[in-house]
Amino acid sequence: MNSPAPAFASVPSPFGAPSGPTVRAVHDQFHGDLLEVSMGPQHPSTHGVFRMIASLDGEQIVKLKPVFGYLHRNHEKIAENTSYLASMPYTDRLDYLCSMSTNWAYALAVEKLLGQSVPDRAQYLRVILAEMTRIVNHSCLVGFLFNDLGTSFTPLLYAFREREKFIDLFESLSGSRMMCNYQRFGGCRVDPTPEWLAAARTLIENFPRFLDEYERLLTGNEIMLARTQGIGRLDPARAVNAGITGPVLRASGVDYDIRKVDAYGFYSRFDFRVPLGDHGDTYDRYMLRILEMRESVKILSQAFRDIPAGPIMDPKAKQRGHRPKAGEAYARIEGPKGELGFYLLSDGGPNPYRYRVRPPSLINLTLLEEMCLGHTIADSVVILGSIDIVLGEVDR
Amino acid sequence: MLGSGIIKGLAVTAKNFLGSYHDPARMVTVEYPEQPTVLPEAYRNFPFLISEDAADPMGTLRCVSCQICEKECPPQCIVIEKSKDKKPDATGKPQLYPLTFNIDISVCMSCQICVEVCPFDAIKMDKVFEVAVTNRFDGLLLTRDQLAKPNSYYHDIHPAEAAEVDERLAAERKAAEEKAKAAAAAKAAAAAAKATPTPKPSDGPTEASAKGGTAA
Amino acid sequence: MTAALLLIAVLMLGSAAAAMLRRNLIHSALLLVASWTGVAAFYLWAGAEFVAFAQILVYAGAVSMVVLFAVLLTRQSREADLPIEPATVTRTASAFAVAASLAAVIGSAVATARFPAASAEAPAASVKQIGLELMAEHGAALLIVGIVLTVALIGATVIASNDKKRDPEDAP
Amino acid sequence: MSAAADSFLERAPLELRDWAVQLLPAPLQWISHHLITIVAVLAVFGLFFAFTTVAERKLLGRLQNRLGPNRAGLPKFSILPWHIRHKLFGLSQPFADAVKALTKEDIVPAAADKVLHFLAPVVVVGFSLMTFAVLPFGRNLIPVELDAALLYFFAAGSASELAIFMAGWSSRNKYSLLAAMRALAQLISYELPLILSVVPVVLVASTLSTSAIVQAQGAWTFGVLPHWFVFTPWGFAGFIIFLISALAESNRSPFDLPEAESELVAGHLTEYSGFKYALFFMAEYFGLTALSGLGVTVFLGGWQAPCELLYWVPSYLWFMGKLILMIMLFIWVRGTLLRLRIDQLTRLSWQFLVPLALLNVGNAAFWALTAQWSGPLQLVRWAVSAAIVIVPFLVIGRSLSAGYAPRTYRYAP
Repeated sequence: MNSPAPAFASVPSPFGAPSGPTVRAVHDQFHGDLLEVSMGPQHPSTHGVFRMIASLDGEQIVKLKPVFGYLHRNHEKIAENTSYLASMPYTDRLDYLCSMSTNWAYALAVEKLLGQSVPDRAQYLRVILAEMTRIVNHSCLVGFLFNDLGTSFTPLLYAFREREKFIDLFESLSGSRMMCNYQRFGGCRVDPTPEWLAAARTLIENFPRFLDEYERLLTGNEIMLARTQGIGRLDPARAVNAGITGPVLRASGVDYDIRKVDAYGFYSRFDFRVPLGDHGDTYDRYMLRILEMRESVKILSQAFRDIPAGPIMDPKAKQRGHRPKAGEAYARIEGPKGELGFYLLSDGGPNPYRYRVRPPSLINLTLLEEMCLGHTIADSVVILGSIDIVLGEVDR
Repeated sequence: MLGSGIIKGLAVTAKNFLGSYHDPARMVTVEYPEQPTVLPEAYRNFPFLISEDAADPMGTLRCVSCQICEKECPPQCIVIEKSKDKKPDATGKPQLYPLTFNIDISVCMSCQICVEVCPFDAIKMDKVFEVAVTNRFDGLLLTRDQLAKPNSYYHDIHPAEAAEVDERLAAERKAAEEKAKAAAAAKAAAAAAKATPTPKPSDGPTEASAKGGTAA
Repeated sequence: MTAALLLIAVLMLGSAAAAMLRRNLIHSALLLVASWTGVAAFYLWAGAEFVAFAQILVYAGAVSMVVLFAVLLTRQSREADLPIEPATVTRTASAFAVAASLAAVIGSAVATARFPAASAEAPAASVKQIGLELMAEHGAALLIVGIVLTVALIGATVIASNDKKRDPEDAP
Repeated sequence: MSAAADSFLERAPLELRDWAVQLLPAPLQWISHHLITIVAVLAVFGLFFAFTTVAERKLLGRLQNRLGPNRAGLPKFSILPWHIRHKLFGLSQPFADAVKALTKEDIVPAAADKVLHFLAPVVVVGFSLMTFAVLPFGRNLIPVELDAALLYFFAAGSASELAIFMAGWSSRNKYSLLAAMRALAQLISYELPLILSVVPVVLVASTLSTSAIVQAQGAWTFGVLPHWFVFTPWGFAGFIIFLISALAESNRSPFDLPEAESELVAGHLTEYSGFKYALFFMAEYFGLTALSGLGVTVFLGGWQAPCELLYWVPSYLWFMGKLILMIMLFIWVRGTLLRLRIDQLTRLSWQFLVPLALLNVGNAAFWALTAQWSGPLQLVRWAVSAAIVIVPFLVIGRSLSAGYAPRTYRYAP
């Protein structure tokens, strides 16, 4: 199914006429009565309030309509009515699993608008915390994915046990486990104590031991191979056209990692590799996350080795009442789920004129139907799990 | 061989099963009501107001109701009403004080921006997380006297941070006193000079010492 | 002992009649299963445990599933019901004639047959004897039945499998 | 019948029953004889079910590095002095669950078929309890001595499919019907390997009665190695196939498709609540206990002691010990393995388990025919029998898992 060199022009754009058969055509052809099953917002396996209306012919999915918006909190309109500093804590609530990296993306955008420089130690701290958030998010995802596959919570609890150790570090640094509100425009808010850095370094050193145990439990498991290989195949050309980014795109073999492309922050100083998949199915997406966690551990050990001393906040940076001059800025980072971007349009006032978030979860969700066609309900739940969406980010 | 992956998986869960009896890294459960959970020092929950001494909390509030936190609070959950008269604060300088200082902790998201922007270190984050109440409306609207807690309590919950804040405040007060003493000495000298030569209209150093506390 | 026999007979015939009269197809299928278990109870009463358990295993376990699946999978859509014309004189007459002749044949067979005395003790056949008996004298019959069943099974799968071609692979 | 095993504990249960029976007048003795047996079996296995639920939750908890239930203490009005604080390590959890199940409101959906909706739990519990009648718990502790005991066991076990269908159909709910069909497909496709895995034992022991099968496993070589059927090549293969099919028959872990929470919420049990749901829950555990009891009887030497020196231990303790080990194995598998999809599940049965089980029957026939071989021929016999098991396992196993293998990944240049 892996089409040869992706000729972008020839591939039908996903937003044109739906390529799959319409429900009416399918119905007339089979004279079978299609069972319309709605896996509603309160379904135990959808990650948060997300609804999938699937039309089933027997076990096979013929049509799947995702419905979301149940968690819409009007984040962008609120941000346009509050000051730049005041909407920083709201960015924690976007993707509530990785608040540190979302804070960084927003801080990056405002710093670009203000033309604000950031001291070295703060840049290192930002890279450390972003990579730790990536490990937290990926261990969360891998845990939830196996929860859908049916083990009674065992892999989820192992993954959460390790995630808790990271989150305790976040709590002792920023004060809150998941709503860290740690980055500011021009640096970080709190300087980590040497004990904190030592504790973080030991945690990073024995994290790979947990990953090996996790892989021994699951990666060779025959049932796991049978349930995930060849399921939810995503064609690289269609993925690029649909704007999918992050591990889902790299699992289809497209080499696009913003940490390498933009080299924002101090990422150019660390050597790490970007894993790529060949088949673009659920198994590849799972393995991609495991390999990315190993790469993050490599980055973190380098960062801990040569983090410099010095101020964590640019002395000239204002603490509040930011009034950037009129203009616009778009900053993006390689979030655990994909390219997370913030677009700010300022008219010189204390509040941004326009505030837009590029949510990777929502954009990765657009091809859900195409991945699920032809598979059964059990697979559609696994495919949804492998795309890794967080409804806070999808609905904003 | 078919099934070798499954057997390896079973071995891992068996190891975890045995590990959960002796390996502290594996058995992480804390039985909450009996064993208290250990909170890190930087943990923050809802804010509280600091008063200098415990005896008269309302009298010695550090807050001078400058309402910066009310403006900067993202969900706008702080309501402050200024007093008409002034009251001398710790450094003896007459300052306003808040007649009402309400925080609606059902709206507050404990983001501690109010602590950041407060120039007088009057508001800090508390560590009390058992705040369940039976009445949702006025049960969660904390008024001034429920919010005010003595500085000694601040030392209990955030020892390192409290020590550093007190150091800074003591330094500022010393600086303010020296300035006041210098001003008083200069005034005394001017008065003495004025008493000996013919009185000349000299305004001399005015009484106003540095504008209240540390400038923003 | 005859009280138990009467009870079993009532159970068997009653559930069979009810199965015929019920409007709801699923209810009649389940009542059919009840009558099969009645037959199994009759075997138990007669002391043939092996046949009774075989009857339950085969009928109450497997054939009932086939019947229920068949009832579920046939389409009960509206246009499938055949219109039944009102009863005409010729049809009722021919119905009664057929019924009468059938009753006559069965009646004569029952009357002429010589049933051994009901009280004779049933031979306590152990499973080993049944096995040997089956394999020794009736080995040929057993093999033929086996072949017929396998042919039926393979035939069923062949018919079911070419249904597959009717709905083409629709996933793009 | 080794005469030496007549210690007091061994004969105690039977003595008790006979003493109680002869107290009553003659006509009642037959009824009371069986009534006491029934009450004893129900009491023992009722409690066994209660504590299996607690054991399952505590064991799963420990597998996942957390504590199991440990809060349910003694009821408040109990007279014991320290009753307020003591938590009894969660042992009174099942009674708390029972009270909860009883007091929960029993909602019957309006469109439901009332008769079938009520009948389903009754049928499923009834039939799964009847299977206990033929299991030999001790030396002569068998509720009913039947000549065709195994056939009776499978006949009683197969009727639970009917109940699942009735539950699924009578709830008039889209999910329940879909789940009932899947459950039936699963049960039917796994009944064949279950019965076929027991046929080799019947062939070698040449009897269908369970107590005779346990007798056949009585001897020990060198006093230490017991002659249990599981220690023969075909017996071990049969045991593995039996385990997999028993897991599928009782809808547990890798095959708990009907109640797959992630897809069809609670399968055919969606519309049940309160006591009826508890009945289904109980029936599932009774089915599990009965199947593992059968596995112990047929493969692990029922109430036989593992070595000659321990023959003085009462036989029913051996049966209970092995039963508990089997159930802990089921719980351990439930805490580890993922769930199979419905087509993989049926393919595993028809393309993998059934052929291996049939070959196993051939293997047992070879074993029975070559019983008189002695000396070096014994090794040849074991080697051939082992080959008949391992070679097809590898061949069919490779074809089953063709195309599925852990992959290696390349990195961006």
